[in-house]
Amino acid sequence: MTTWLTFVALGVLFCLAAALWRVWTGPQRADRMMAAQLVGTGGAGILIVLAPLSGWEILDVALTLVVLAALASVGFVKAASSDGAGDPEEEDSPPPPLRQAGKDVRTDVRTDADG
Amino acid sequence: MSALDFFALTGAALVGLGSYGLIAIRHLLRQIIAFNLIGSGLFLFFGAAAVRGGDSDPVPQALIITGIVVALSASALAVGLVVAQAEASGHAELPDGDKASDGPDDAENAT
Amino acid sequence: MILFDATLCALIIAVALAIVAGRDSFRAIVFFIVYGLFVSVAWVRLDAVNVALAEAAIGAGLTAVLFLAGIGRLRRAHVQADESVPLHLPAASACTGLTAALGWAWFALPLPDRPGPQLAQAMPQAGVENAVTAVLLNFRAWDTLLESVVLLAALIGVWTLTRDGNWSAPVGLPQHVRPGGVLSGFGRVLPPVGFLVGVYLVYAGTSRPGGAFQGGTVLAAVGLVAAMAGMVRPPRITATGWRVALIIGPLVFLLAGVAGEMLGSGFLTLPVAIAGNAILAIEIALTVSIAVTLAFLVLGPPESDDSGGSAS
Amino acid sequence: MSALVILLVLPLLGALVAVALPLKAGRLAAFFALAGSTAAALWLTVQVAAQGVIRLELGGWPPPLGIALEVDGLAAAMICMAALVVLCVALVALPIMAPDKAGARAAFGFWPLMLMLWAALNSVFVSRDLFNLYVGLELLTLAAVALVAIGGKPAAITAAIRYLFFALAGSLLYLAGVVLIYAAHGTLDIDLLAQRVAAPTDPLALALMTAGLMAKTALFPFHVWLPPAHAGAPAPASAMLSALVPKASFVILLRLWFEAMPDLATETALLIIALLGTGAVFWGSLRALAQSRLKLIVAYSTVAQIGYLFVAFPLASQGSTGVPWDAGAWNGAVFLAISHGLAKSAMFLAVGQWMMVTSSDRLDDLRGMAQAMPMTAFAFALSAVTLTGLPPSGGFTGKYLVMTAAFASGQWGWALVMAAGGLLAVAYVYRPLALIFTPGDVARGILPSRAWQALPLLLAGASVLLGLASAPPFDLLAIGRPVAAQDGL
Amino acid sequence: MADMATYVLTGLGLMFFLAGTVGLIRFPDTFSRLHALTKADNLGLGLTALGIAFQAQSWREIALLVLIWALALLSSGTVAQLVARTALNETDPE
Repeated sequence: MTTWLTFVALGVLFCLAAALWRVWTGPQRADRMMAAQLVGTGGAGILIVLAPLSGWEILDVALTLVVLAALASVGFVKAASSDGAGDPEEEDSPPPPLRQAGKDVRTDVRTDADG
Repeated sequence: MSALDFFALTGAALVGLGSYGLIAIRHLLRQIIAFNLIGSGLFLFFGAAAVRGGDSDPVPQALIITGIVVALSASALAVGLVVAQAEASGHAELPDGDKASDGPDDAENAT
Repeated sequence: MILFDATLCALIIAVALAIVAGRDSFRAIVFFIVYGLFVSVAWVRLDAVNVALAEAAIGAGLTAVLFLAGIGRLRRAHVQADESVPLHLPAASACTGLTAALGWAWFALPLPDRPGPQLAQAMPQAGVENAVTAVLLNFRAWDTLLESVVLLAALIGVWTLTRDGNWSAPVGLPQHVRPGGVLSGFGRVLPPVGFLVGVYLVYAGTSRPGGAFQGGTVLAAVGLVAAMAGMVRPPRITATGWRVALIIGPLVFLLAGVAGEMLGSGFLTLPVAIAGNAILAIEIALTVSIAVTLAFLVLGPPESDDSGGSAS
Repeated sequence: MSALVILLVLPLLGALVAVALPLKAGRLAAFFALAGSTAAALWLTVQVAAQGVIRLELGGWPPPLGIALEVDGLAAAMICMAALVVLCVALVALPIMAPDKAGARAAFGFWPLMLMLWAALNSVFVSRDLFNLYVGLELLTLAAVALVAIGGKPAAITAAIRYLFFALAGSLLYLAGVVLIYAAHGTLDIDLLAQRVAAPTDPLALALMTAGLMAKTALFPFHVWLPPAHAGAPAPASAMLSALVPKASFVILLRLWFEAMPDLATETALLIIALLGTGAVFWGSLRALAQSRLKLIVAYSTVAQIGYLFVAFPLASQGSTGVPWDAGAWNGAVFLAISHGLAKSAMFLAVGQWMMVTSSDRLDDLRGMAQAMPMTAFAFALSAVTLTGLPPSGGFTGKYLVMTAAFASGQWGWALVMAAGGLLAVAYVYRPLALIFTPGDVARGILPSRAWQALPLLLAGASVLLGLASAPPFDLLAIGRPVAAQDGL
Repeated sequence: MADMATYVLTGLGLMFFLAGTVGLIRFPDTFSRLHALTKADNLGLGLTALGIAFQAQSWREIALLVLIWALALLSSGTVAQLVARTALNETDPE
């Protein structure tokens, strides 16, 4: 079991290493943040996998990571808004014509994420 | 090399990398990040040293937690200062040269 | 397992390199988040779960959000940034020397007598089972007391940077969200759960890893999400109740220490019989203060509703 | 309650209460704390003089597990000096930091920050634990940086950033040394370290800590942050920053080199330290000569005066064995530190009082100040006497002790540095003094009350008194003086 | 039996993590990457947590595992939408 769990942890770690490449290349800020989000989930995953090996109290660390990762994402969304304190959902409230093309995609994304 | 050596040497490398960033980078916010790298490198080194010899010494852990909180406090004040200076000057870097070190000639109003 | 540790270390160094060498401060901050995540896994590997918790909460989480908030404010003020990282050969050699010196020191360090025996002897009188909490709140309580004041000093420093005319505005940027949108919904759901997590960490801290700093940070995160999602409006500096919350932790700590002196056992001495409860009381008070202080530190000085900073 | 505990607790308590209470009540609480702690500081000094070193093991846990505090002669002298300075600063600041004059935010922030700074100083002076010293230094730094920025001017904020960055770099270097020490010895207690088995990493640890503390002390060439920071802060804050804050890291340096690891004080290491001190004396003095703003002159003078403290190092230590001139040089350095603290705070407070009237510290605007505010001008002149090291001031006693040690040891080069520094100091204080005593009309504002003007004079007088009545402080310093500097001439 | 479940479920979890990562790297545009990612990493985490739950010694640990997964699901679902909006609003992709 120890070997297998170590192998799984290592596998997830390699995934995270690959995600770093996306953080570096972007191209958009959102890409970077998404990759960071993967690292957050993956980090929690690694800790979960290691829990039977290094002690179950590390689940507390995983829990903390998940809560703080959520905060970091909200912080990111705020920082990326034009005045540092906004909501991306407001910014297009009077939808500028130029972004019309993107709007459809966005609707898709929302349905996907909801469903 | 044992796993412990890896962590200690990583700590040492982080101290070097952070120090380089501190000197080479001009963007103040990123200099603060560099400070944090140095600090966490030191802590990593310390943490590795604490588990040498097989048993774990809790005192360094407590010291490191204190250190992390102190580092956060300093970072927060630094970010506040950097933002204030950027809002006033429009730049996120310190003004150039040693001339600036004498400050402007206008008298301080707060006395 | 050594392969895992080696990979982890390599990743940590790679991320640090990306933070230093990149030309984009936004990217550097995202990498800093990732860095904190990896380092907290490293702490787990180093058998320091207390530190891993602190790093996950403070290092990866709150510090990163602090930087994000900082860059948001710079953006708001339309600040020009010099993102260059010029090659600086003297610095590079000096820093390599520093790393080499520390690396040499690692292999030259003797293995000393550590305060293990004294600790083993003292633990039954410490009042808590978690040795790290015992060190923080009993054996080296003076450090922790001063440290809680350090946090407060930083906050007062940040507050004194308030621009003229904003002093009586609510702290932080005026946050706005789309009513009923995803963000405001999130601000409604996360806080109750996060609140429980924070309380759990403080309570767990007496017997297993956790404690006031880790729990307080999670609570601060909860407050920040609520504030950023527009659920709660941050208070004004002039609100006395909140300022009391800032000082309650160090105050209770200080008074507990003085009580020891008054009762004749000595400053910061917790009698064995009540040590457990006293530490819990101090931890609860500290948690409140840490949570409020950290949240205010990240929100930054008050800013009134008009436009952002004026770059001249 | 023991005086030491009151001294540690009351400033913190005052700071906390001042944060929580509304403005006026908070300020009142701050003054209560101030009065109580000053009394405790004086009482503590008397106690130490009478009974010798006072030791307190916090929480009843002896090192290496717990933290020990110790008030020896050095700590008591520093505590006493700091209390006097802080008290006068607070009284001078009362009208300057009033809400209608300085604005709500400075009026709110100044008092808690001042008390935190003071608490940190006291804690650093008495602590025997290297990590506790680190936390104390950080509290000191953050409070000091916030005080630099409290005026809110862009130049002050830039100066505060530069200060914070130097101080943080210094902290991290110091912390690196602390890490190596604990990793090698399993303790951070200065007295336990004095009995340690030497480790190969100790020189590196000591070098890192020393470099870090030098950056915090603003020793040449790490001084660039000091003049803009000290000149940019409001005058009462400058007084504390210049007089007290560098002394904290200086005391830690004394403790490291003379108490914790005197065996590492090799000739080369001490030579380097003293050469940096020499650089500071010359560079600081020359820069002071070139300034046209009084606060900058006074600030650069601090750079120079800090240099003296380090010039005494090779004379005061020759490894762990004592030599006849050790005690003289060590005493001299501490005398210089204390008299500089008193004189420099008097100077900044004097400048602050003038600026209440003229709103400027340009030399040309201060013409004729001696006529308008004679007491303040006299305070400035007395401080100048101490800084230049003329008899009968405390500065003279300190220099005399160091120079005697230099001649006794045959290292007369260092005596030459001291003498040259004195001449340069005469040159840079001559200009402001001459202008102040030139007739001219300056009384543009309302002249402040006499009692208020007497405060800088009190400090300046104390710095001179230190030379006139040097026997009691001399005896005080002998209490708990490190073995490495124990033989007297 | 429990061990078998752990092997299979953590293995599947790892597969999903791998799939998510491949998607993150290979997919051509921000939105499809986002899509691949949120599903894959949440399923990966969920399966891993489920697998480890078979090793748990007390209900407390199982509760923690569930809580971790639920929080991850909640935040990544929300964040995905917000980040997608941010990506749309972003006018200057470097």
